[in-house]
Amino acid sequence: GGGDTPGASESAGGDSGELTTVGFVAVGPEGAWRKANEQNIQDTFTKEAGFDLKYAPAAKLDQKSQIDAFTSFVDEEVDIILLSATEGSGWEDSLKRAQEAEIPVVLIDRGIEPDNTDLYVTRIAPDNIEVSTSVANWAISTFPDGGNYFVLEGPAGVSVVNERNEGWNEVISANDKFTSLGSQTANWSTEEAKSVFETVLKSNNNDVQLVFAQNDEMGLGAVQAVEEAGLTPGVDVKIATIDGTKAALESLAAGNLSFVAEYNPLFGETALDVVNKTLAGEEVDSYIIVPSETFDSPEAAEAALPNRQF
Amino acid sequence: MSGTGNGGVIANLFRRQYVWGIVAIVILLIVNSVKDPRYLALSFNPNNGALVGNVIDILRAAAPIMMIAIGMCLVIATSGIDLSVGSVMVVAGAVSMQFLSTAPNTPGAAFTALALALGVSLLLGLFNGFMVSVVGLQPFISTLVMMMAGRGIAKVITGGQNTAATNDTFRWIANGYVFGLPVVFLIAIAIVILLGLLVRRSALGLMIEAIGMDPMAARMAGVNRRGLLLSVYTISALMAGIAGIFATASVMTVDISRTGDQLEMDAILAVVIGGTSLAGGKFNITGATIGALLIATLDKTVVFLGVSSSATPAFKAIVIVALCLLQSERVRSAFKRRRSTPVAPTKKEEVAAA
Amino acid sequence: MMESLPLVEMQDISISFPGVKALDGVNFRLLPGEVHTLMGENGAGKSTLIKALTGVYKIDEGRILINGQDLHLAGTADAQAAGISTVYQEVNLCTNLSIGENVMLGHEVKSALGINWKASHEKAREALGKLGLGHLNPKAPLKSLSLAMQQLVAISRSMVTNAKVLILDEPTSSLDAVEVEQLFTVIRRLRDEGVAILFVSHFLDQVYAISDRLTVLRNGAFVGEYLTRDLDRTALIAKMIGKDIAALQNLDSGREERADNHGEVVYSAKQISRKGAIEPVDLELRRGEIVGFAGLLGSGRTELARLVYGADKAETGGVTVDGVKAEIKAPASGLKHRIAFSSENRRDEGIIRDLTVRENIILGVQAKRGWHRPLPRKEVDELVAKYIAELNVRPADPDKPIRNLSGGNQQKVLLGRWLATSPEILILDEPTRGIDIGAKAEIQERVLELAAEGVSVVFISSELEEVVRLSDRIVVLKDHRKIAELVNGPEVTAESIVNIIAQDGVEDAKEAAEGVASQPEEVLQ
Amino acid sequence: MSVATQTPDQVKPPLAERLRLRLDFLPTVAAVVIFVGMIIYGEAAYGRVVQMNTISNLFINNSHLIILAVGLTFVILTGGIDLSVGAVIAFTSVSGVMLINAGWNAWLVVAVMIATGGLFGLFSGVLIQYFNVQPFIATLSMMFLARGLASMLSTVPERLPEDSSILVLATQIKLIDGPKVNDLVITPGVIIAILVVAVGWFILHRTRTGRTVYAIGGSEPSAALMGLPVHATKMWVYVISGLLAGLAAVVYTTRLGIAQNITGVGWELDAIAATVIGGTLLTGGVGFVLGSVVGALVLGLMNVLITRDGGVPPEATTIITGGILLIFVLLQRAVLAKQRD
Ligand SMILES: Nc1ncnc2c1ncn2[C@@H]1O[C@H](COP(=O)(O)OP(=O)(O)OP(=O)(O)O)[C@@H](O)[C@H]1O
Ligand SMILES: Nc1ncnc2c1ncn2[C@@H]1O[C@H](COP(=O)(O)OP(=O)(O)OP(=O)(O)O)[C@@H](O)[C@H]1O
Ligand SMILES: [Mg+2]
Ligand SMILES: [Mg+2]
Repeated sequence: GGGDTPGASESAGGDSGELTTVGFVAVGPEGAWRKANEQNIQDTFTKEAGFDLKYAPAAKLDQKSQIDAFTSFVDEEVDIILLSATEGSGWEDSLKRAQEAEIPVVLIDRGIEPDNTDLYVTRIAPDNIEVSTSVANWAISTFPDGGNYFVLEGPAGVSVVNERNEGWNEVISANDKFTSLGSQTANWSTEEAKSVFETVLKSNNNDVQLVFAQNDEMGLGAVQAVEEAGLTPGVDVKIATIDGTKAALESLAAGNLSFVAEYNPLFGETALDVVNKTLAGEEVDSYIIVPSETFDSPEAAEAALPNRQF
Repeated sequence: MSGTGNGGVIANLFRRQYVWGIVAIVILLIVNSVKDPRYLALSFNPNNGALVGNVIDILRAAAPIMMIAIGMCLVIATSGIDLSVGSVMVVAGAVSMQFLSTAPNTPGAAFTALALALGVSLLLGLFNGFMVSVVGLQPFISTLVMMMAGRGIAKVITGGQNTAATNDTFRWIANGYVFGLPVVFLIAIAIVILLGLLVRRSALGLMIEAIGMDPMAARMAGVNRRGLLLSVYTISALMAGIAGIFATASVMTVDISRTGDQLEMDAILAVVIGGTSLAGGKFNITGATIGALLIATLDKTVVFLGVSSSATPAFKAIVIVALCLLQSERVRSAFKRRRSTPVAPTKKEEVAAA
Repeated sequence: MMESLPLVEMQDISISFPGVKALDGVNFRLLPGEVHTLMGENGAGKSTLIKALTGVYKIDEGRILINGQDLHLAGTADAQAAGISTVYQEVNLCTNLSIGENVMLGHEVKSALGINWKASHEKAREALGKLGLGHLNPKAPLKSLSLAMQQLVAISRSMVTNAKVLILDEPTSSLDAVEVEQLFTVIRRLRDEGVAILFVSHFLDQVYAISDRLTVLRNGAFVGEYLTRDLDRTALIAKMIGKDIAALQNLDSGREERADNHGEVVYSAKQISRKGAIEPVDLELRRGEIVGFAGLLGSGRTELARLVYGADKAETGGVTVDGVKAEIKAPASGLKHRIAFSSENRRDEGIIRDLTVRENIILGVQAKRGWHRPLPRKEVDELVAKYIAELNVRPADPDKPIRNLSGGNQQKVLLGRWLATSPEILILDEPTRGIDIGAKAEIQERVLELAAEGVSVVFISSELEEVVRLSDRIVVLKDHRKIAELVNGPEVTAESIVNIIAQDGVEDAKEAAEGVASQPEEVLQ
Repeated sequence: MSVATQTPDQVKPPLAERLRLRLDFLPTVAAVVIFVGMIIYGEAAYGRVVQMNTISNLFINNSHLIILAVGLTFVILTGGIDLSVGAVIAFTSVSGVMLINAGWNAWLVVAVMIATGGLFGLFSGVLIQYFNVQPFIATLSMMFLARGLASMLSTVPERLPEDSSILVLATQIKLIDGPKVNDLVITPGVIIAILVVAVGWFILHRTRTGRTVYAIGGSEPSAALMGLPVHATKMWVYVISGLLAGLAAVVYTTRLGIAQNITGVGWELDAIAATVIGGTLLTGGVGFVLGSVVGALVLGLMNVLITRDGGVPPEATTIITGGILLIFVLLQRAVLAKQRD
């Protein structure tokens, strides 16, 4: 795409020296969602489109390595920086430096705390709270008279986890029909989720109706645990997950998962558009929410599967 | 299990040291039973001919840790360390999943996957061994490098995806049952016993201990240090490969950033709990196995008691410290009878020079 | 001398280790300005008594008085604080540090800006100088020194502090006549300065040369305290071993008279050498022949031996074993060719501390067989029993960790390890170091038997007499060169060898060596 | 006698000096050389490396790592290891910031943070020395403990108040104000790091405690028999490492203005890698504080270069980092091989 951008028309004629350098402070491969998201960005900011994208993934999801990369981009004086932070807070100084160096910064996915909109051009992202709220609302509509639920979290302290908990808890805890059986981290991992949930089932004599898995991988692990315990996922235990990867939708289509809320990773085009606008000096709104759908039935999944890219 | 222990001449101190591991396991089980009296209850599931119960889950969870623990045990006995086991696990997993994701759902495919995974692990092990024995790098560093690179290799293999696959035979390895017991545990125990016999019935054990205690003197006694190191690191990697297969087979998915993550620590813990000193020398495979069981029990207990995610590490820490104190109390009471010259490893520079 | 009140007094000291009562009610006193020698067989308890006095071991019973005051020792530091400075039997230095740093460790010269290295090294050089090591550069790494040198460095540590009590546990075990004399001059001077010196040695000559007073231990028990002049050698030996034995006669008798039953050449090396260790030499070993290496410290005897065994790789030259070309580049390959090498460095290259006596003995055989062919349990027990008995290792408990054996007994176990490999060529580097006279005689007997059985033995010892007594042929080394090769005969004596070494001028060294090699007799005219 | 030997000594030193130099300093020298090499390569390949801001940021961003590395140098020199530093940073910073928010005097809290770090070190030390728990395990459990306590305190980022007085530790002092951000900048944090290095060097090479550290690393039994205070010293190294972890926490926290329970995961490995690159042997007895500093900078520079390249496929980054580390130690090994046999 993006053929209509000034960048492209220049590079069409000019040599690579005229490419706009984009520093992409990324998270690096950690799973299907991330892979899709970053691949999508890389595929959008191509040489053809007139960009020289510098990709800097974090080491071990460590914020320090991201700050180092960011600093390095500033020192190098790239034209614009895309920041997909692992952590929301602690970015003020870095962003201030970028400002001093007159390098615009676009936030991808993760926002910053405190949300000081002067420090960046815009944030392009789906809304974690919104997404997890949608899961909670689905839960309430599916279980009119409540039930026991368990939450499979990511690592304690990570921003995503906090946000997804926030959205979920707001709605669920307001509803007194639901009782929490607690929450455990399975570190985003299928294997751990299976191991954790098999024990959870035992410690509650299989009296669990609902599982909220904060990502697809963990949800799929829960499914296997349920099967191992001789129960039927989707019937005895309903499992809701966030992300909407192909694997999850297949499982939903097969009736194992019961609800999948997409956390749309594919917003390269939007990013491209924003970048071009910014470089052209145009205004953009400070928060561009990427629309995310939800899938609550096998049929919906079936429909979406054919053209799922991640 | 004690079969492996009897295999060798193991000083009583060590034989008794892992007793504390057993004690700890028992205590944890009791704690769980207190929370829920039916904790230890076993039921029979006619559909898949499986015994069902928390204990069974523990055995299943312990299998991969047992594998890396016994491999690590030999490495540590040579006064080395293998930080790469976790990464080798994920590589093995990645190889098998990547292969199976395109292969037909047949036993044949499963065995090919096994062969491939183990083959690759073997290569990684040889690399470690070569770096340590021939090039003479410090084990910590050469395996640290492999720890970094390994995960990368896995990512390259799957192209950054968490590849999933379906293959019933392969899945059976981790989820099947024989005589009501998890296949994965039976395999693990079989391997432990085999390895135990290998090192204790042959002279391998003695020689590994010799180079671990005093590389210089061992060399002068004609022990072939290089060959031994090479094989020990290879064995460790093979064990890690098997662990990786166990881990991925259980969910038929390899998680490039999580599979085997941090497991080297668990392995080392298991080995030490089992009474093998990180300074090298006398080693105890039975102990390592028990250590692995303890760690699995601990992980399961944390979940069963519903300890919050954030408190989990602290909980583990307290258990470990308590255990160490228990063990060292023994050591010290033994010391009281005779306080003799410090028994720390005496010839570090040779170890370094080698 | 008249009795001045003792500086150190140990009363009814008892120490027992699991299984052994190492010391049983031992009394010991040390007067200022005397050299007091502690005598006893291997395992008698000498080192243990010393370690008790220096706070390494806690005493179970008894008391230690210094200047009449009860002294409680929690560790070696306390002993040093009390003015006791000790050189233990095994060299205890840090090979990762320089010579000077080792000498000064814990006594570095302080200044406003922390340690003053210039002054410290200067002081170290002085301390070394007192033992005739002034030529060593304190900044050079300790690693670069031979074991013998390291032992001297360890001794010079005690020259830094002006201690009231100086303890030397077998300081001369690896020194040759020259160093020993040097050491004795120092000891005498210190004694005259009023320092009380506790000395341990298995060399009777040295004991009689230096000591004023003797305390004899036997199996951890106190036998008695005597003035040296009141006790002649046979009496002393009798007290040590509890009975007289004839074996000791041949200690002083000259070289063994033996039939020259030299078989064919089993080992022959042409121009083997290694930079910094030994210059190109030829070496031939015949079946049933004992070849002695003679030379001063640092002359390269050990180096040559290491090349033969493959402990170090020869950089030049070729080797044939049993007439077949052999590639000996590591101890393992040495063993394969039925060569065995018992290192002079017992602690670092010999015993494996944490293995039992049994394991230490079979390690060699096992390494030779390879890990996949373990010795059957039965054979192991037989082997072990055999050598423990033959070399009479004490305590005769194969399951004791070897670190718990006394120095001398460790040496015997190592000898056992190498004999067990049934070698064709046996290289013994300082095999009698730290061995008591009784045992020394036994070992020498054993060496002769082995030769008689057709084993070709290389015998290295700093005790020239020993070399002369046993060897059929003597290779003389100096400055890492072979300077002569003598066929042993009545006219060859320790003195004559020393002369050869002394006379060896740098320029005509080579012809000398060749000439000697061809018609050895002439050397002596 | 000693007089007689003066003359040969006068001749020797230069040679012997070189010998000594070769033995100890080589790995460190190698580290420096390779570091310089990397800078030159970076400048040639990507440009904008040898410029004021890049260099000053190299120090600013790695000041805490340098501090950690110094601490680990002490521990590793004794043949021990400290895996807890990363987690200790997490705990001390989270608890510290919470105290400040609870109204404590900021500078008092700084002291508390450092002390807390030291306390963890003391814990490890006691476990190791008096209950002969192995260093690896003792510090591993301290790592779990610290991480756990941190998470129990808070799983959300704790912010330092905007006006907190300790933020001065992160103030950027522009020595030379270049165009845009191309300034030569130094922060108090960097100065602290430099001081730590200086003090560390002094303790190791100019005090008996330092010599004891080396002696223990060389041969613990020998050190004990020489009457050196082995027990006390072994305790101290862990306390030092803990204190420095606390200090590193102060520096890092003030730089970011927040504290988080997930901070510092895996930093212990970075610090260990830094010391090893700097030429310290994990078996103890050999190494230099300065080497560790170079090691830390090498790691930092390595990340910068990888970022500058920007073309590295995401999967390959860890492989490349590992590869570079490997090449590094291999080069060192090659150099060392010349003087070992
Ligand atoms: N740490 C120890 N543990 C157990 N037994 C020991 C220990 N140290 C020494 N022994 C035993 O105590 C006895 C005395 O040993 P010691 O070293 O004092 O003998 P020694 O007189 O020094 O002999 P040598 O002349 O060979 O050095 C020996 O039987 C030895 O086995
Ligand atoms: N372990 C070692 N490491 C480095 N150099 C050594 C070592 N041992 C000996 N050397 C060097 O080789 C020289 C010869 O020493 P060595 O002891 O081997 O000769 P030697 O004739 O066997 O004397 P000794 O009576 O000590 O056995 C020494 O001067 C020393 O410089
Ligand atoms: Mg002794
Ligand atoms: Mg020698």
